[in-house]
Amino acid sequence: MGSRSRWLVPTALLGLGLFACSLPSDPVAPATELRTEIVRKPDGTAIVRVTFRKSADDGAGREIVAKYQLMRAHGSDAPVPVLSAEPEGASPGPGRAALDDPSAVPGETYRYFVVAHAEREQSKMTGAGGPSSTSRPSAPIRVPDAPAGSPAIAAIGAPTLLGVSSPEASDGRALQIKFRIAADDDGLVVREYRLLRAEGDGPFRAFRHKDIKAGPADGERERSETIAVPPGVAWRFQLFAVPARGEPVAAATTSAAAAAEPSYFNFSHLWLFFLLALTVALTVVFLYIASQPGARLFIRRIPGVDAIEEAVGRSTEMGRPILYVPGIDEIQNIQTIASLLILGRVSEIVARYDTEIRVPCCIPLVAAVGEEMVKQGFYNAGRPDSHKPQNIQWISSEQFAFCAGTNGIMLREKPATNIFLGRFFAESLILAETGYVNRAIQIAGTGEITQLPFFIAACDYTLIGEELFAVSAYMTHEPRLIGTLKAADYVKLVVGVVLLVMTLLLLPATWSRPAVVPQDRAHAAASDPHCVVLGWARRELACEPTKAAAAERMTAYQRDNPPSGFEQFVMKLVGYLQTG
Amino acid sequence: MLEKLATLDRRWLFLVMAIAIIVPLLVPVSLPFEASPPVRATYDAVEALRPGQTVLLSIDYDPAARPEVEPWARAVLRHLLRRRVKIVMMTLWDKAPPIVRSLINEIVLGEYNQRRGYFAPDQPGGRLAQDYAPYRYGEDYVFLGYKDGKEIVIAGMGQNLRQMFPVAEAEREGGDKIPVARIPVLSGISSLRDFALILEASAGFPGAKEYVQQVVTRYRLRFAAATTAVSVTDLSPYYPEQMLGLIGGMRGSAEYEQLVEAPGLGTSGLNVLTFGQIFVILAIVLGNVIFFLQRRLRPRSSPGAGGGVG
Amino acid sequence: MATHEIIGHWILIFLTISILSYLYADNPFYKLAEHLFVGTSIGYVVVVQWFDVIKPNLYDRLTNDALGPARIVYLIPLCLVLFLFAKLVPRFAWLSRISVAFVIGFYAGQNIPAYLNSDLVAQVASTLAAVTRATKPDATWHQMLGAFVLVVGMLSGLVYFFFSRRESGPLNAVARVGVWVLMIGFGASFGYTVQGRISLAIGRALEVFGMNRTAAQAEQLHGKLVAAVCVVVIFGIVAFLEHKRKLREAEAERLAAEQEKRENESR
Amino acid sequence: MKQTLPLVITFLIGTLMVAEFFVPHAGVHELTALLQEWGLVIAAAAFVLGGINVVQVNIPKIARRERDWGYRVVLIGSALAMVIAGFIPASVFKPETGAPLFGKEGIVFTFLFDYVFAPANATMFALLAFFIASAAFRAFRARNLEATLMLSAAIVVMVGVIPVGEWIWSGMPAVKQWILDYANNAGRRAIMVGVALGAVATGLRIILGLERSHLGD
Repeated sequence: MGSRSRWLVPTALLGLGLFACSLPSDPVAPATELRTEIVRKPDGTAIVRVTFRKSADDGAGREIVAKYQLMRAHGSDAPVPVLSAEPEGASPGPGRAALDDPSAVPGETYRYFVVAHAEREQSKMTGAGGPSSTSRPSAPIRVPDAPAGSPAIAAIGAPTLLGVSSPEASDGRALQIKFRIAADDDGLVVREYRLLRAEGDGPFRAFRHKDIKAGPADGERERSETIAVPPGVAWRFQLFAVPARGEPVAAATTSAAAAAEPSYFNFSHLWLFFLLALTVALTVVFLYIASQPGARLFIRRIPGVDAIEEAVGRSTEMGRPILYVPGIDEIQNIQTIASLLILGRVSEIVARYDTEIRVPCCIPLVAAVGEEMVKQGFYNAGRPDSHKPQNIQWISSEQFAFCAGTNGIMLREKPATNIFLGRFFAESLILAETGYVNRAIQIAGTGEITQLPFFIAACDYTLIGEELFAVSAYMTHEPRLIGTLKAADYVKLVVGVVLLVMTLLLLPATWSRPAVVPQDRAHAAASDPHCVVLGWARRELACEPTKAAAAERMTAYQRDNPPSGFEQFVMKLVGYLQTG
Repeated sequence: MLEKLATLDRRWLFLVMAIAIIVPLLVPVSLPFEASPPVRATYDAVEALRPGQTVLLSIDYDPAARPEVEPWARAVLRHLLRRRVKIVMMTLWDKAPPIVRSLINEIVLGEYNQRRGYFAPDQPGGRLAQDYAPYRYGEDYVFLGYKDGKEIVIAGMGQNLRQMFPVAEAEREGGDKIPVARIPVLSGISSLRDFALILEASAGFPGAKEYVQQVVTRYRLRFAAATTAVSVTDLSPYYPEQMLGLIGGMRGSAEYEQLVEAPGLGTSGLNVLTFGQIFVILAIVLGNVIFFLQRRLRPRSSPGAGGGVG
Repeated sequence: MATHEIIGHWILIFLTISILSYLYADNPFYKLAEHLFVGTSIGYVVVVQWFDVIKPNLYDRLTNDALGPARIVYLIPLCLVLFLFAKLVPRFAWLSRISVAFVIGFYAGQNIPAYLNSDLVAQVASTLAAVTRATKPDATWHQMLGAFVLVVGMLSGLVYFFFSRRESGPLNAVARVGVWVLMIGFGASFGYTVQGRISLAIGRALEVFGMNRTAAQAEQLHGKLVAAVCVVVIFGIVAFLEHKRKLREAEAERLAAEQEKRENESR
Repeated sequence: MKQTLPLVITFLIGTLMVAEFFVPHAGVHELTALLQEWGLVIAAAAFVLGGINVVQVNIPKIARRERDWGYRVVLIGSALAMVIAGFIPASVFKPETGAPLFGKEGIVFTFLFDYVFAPANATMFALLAFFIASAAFRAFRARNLEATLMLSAAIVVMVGVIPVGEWIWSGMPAVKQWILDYANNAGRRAIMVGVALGAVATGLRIILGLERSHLGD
């Protein structure tokens, strides 16, 4: 048997390696047969329409074209396209397509290119957007002069490319581009910013990236954008400001080459990491204490659990089976896992009393694992022969079909004890009511808060939330398992103390402040499209229903009463914890 | 007499309940009501969408939960069409695809594209989008289909939508599935982060809670959901910090219907609901009256189930 | 409407009333509906699981030539599946533990940070957010009271769950407050649930009566008539059966009492 | 070996999954995504075991003509009908126009789903409307302070939800909302924090191999 495990791991690694290597890397075939024409709009302005035959790979083969992008080069002799004329378009699939360039400047001459951006279905190991390919240029076309009296097209200023680096907590497939927006960019003159990228020292090419909107963000003119790039290559970038109409303006300098570096730790989860480390550390401490000879760790009584053995005894006396329902959720839910662990303990008791346990399950995998647990429980009790595998039954994985089937078992076999532990949903009341009418002793436990009132209403004992997770350890009285309970207990203590201290420190601010006119801010906050991404303070300001007045009032107030350092810290922390 | 009442056969309660539901349904009455802030917030968020933005509408309920969330699903779909946004639909519930298909058939293809019902332009309340053009499959809307995997799919979509949904349902039932890479609606959408708004009609697990836990908090998504009334208390901790709107049950659906001025099953159901609910309140009151009378007569008896917390 | 749709609708009404008859008592109609329901649900999930999970995620990948040698990686889940099936063969039953270990380990690990993040850290942060909101100058008195209740309630609730507390002692009094808060929460939850549950019954009534369809369709379906007939027939038969059962039970009881009496006399 | 290997696998995979949360590196995500798919496949394959289980439980009872055996025939029969209708390819009987007879989207399968499964499912769910009335009548009695608090909160919320509530007192919905937002959330969050810690403790017990009954102790 040892040999099996020896080749299991290498095979897995080999498989993964082969998987990664077998991915295609060729770009798609380019678009062909570009033709240009001038289209007059009703208002007299002219736009250039480019028609082309789509990539040969589009709609065939392993490569799939996700997008076509129209690019134009100024003048009739520029060898490479300078910039996209319009955002990407054209629905993928074979055949011909057309793309319009509405921003062409009257009187200028252009040549057009069509870039086909690939997107692979099976790509798992590469970044967003497959390699793209650029078509041969169209013949030069001159845009007709504007009708007399048209307003002149104003030139816009250039943006500044500040630097390129891997963003924080990067998965190794993204680069963050820092730039300063054009001096006259008010969000209207400039339509958007676009990037070209170059692989190493190669030429700059178009690539697919998300739209970089114009205008200051959060009032800041220095901005950053995170762009997905394929890993393992150093990229250089060139930034353009694209005006609403007219020629794009490039930043004075291109960026230095930078490769996307993956991060190995997400620092925005640092607090969580500390909390987890604290839990693990406390667990280790308590495991050590538990391992000391004669260690006795106290935990309070949980009456619902004490009742289980009693109820099993009663069932035995009445000669009726025990019903154990491990919830209806999949095995991936921790409540189900906790319930299955309890099932093992309960079946041990059942085996000792030599009575019968019925376990209807909603999920086949839960039934499979549950059967193992029961088998093991009977084995531990020294009665492996009394175990009847058919008593662990898969009913149906449909919630109410399962409920109907379990109801049937309750109605016709009349178990004297019903134990419902795990994750339950709406069926909880149907099960508990049927059990109540049957006069069974009922013990329920779940972390599902919405179902707890029904269990409380119809069951004799109800385990609330965390108590469910304590059952398995509680039933064994094994110091090591109790130790993990203790560890969680002390984390709870820490959490409670933190909450209390923070609240107390925030309180003085409340008393010292006068009340201003109340507003229905919950509603206002939620209705503003920007609210979710802003910090709390901005949100409160930006979202007042009577924006101007309220904002003014608050600004004045905050100017006069700046928040204390501690308040600022709490606000920062809260915002951070909520989003991290 | 009191003894008899205390151990009243519960079937009498069932009978009265049935009457409380069926009679108002057959003899309609209507009561005025106002939209609550979380519902209005959702409405406002949809109202704030610009034409051409892409919205994810996840339909996660089964036939059993239809009466509660479907009125909202219909109302919001109409609202989205009116806003002329691109709609990506999907589901995490294996029994939902027929529901989604019928929503598409009735509202997108039937009403909007045919300019009927709510969208009839010649009717006084007709609410066609300003830049009207029929919605086309793949270009203006798409139904990705059902994906098994529950919250794992949600987490996965947060990172890469296309990996989770490599193919989408075809326009016609039984047709070949379409690779998502070839669907124009999804251009520029690689993960949940790229949607202007994520809306969900959620009837339980996996649903709104999993969205919040797996992705909304993590990526700061704009998310609103309609849920069954049961889940409202479960989700209200997330409003308004994590969820920008929350529509609770038939009542919430009715409020939304009122906001978009398309009264439907939610509104008519709400009136019936009132009677059923009053009956439940009366049942509690009656139970307590009996309990106190009984206690006065025999101070130490304790009837009914012992609802001990253990 | 097609004929099969109309007949289907009548079957729907019959099944609906059959299941509702359970409210009166367990009876053959309910049993029939229950078993039909469980049976179709099993058939349904088996078909769905095959077409939606196993076929695309395993079968299609193993047989897809385009994937090339990368397919080898999918032999691992195949092995895990076979291991799981090994439980049917007692000699190799232990192999299934490998699959179980894989699944349990995977989800146990995944749950740890997920729960800590969204159910612990985010909830504490939301509470603190409510407190900061209450300290703002424009906070209303109900927001301040709310923040107070929130913090006190949450802390005392945590104390209730504190397993290291002794049965008697000051912490117990705090825990008692915690229980009150939990109970208010449960009450609110119940109150909200009522609405949802009644909506479901309304939904059934709407469907049975054909009220969620167009007027023309509803006319063809005769929902109200068929429902009335079903109610009368099913509940009539069920009431009759119940009556007979009660008579039988009374008879059995009488016989038992007589027997007991006779035994007592003979003793 | 039979005991250690599963323990080692649990530990390695569990630790990897915890690490996945903290490590943004794309490689880790890809690996876990792959493992995730395998988990799904295992769970789906278990349906075969489930099917075997259904047969194992029901067929002997039918063979022995146990009580209610006829209903078990109905159960097996309807399950088989659904499976057979679903698995026969749609191309077997396909009319010129309209939907095919067989297959997952075929007439037979959708008929059984729409007119047997769906209504039964919804009606089972709707039973709750009735049970909730009896539960309210029986269990919501002001036996002690805890029960009184529960029933008062329930009544306030119920009245706040219906239009009549607004009609009685316009502040009713606001009171309802306050209870939901604060009083309800306080208890709920306490439970959530507890559940989170319980989940973490259980998870750690499993990963560290302290709890190993599922692996055969």
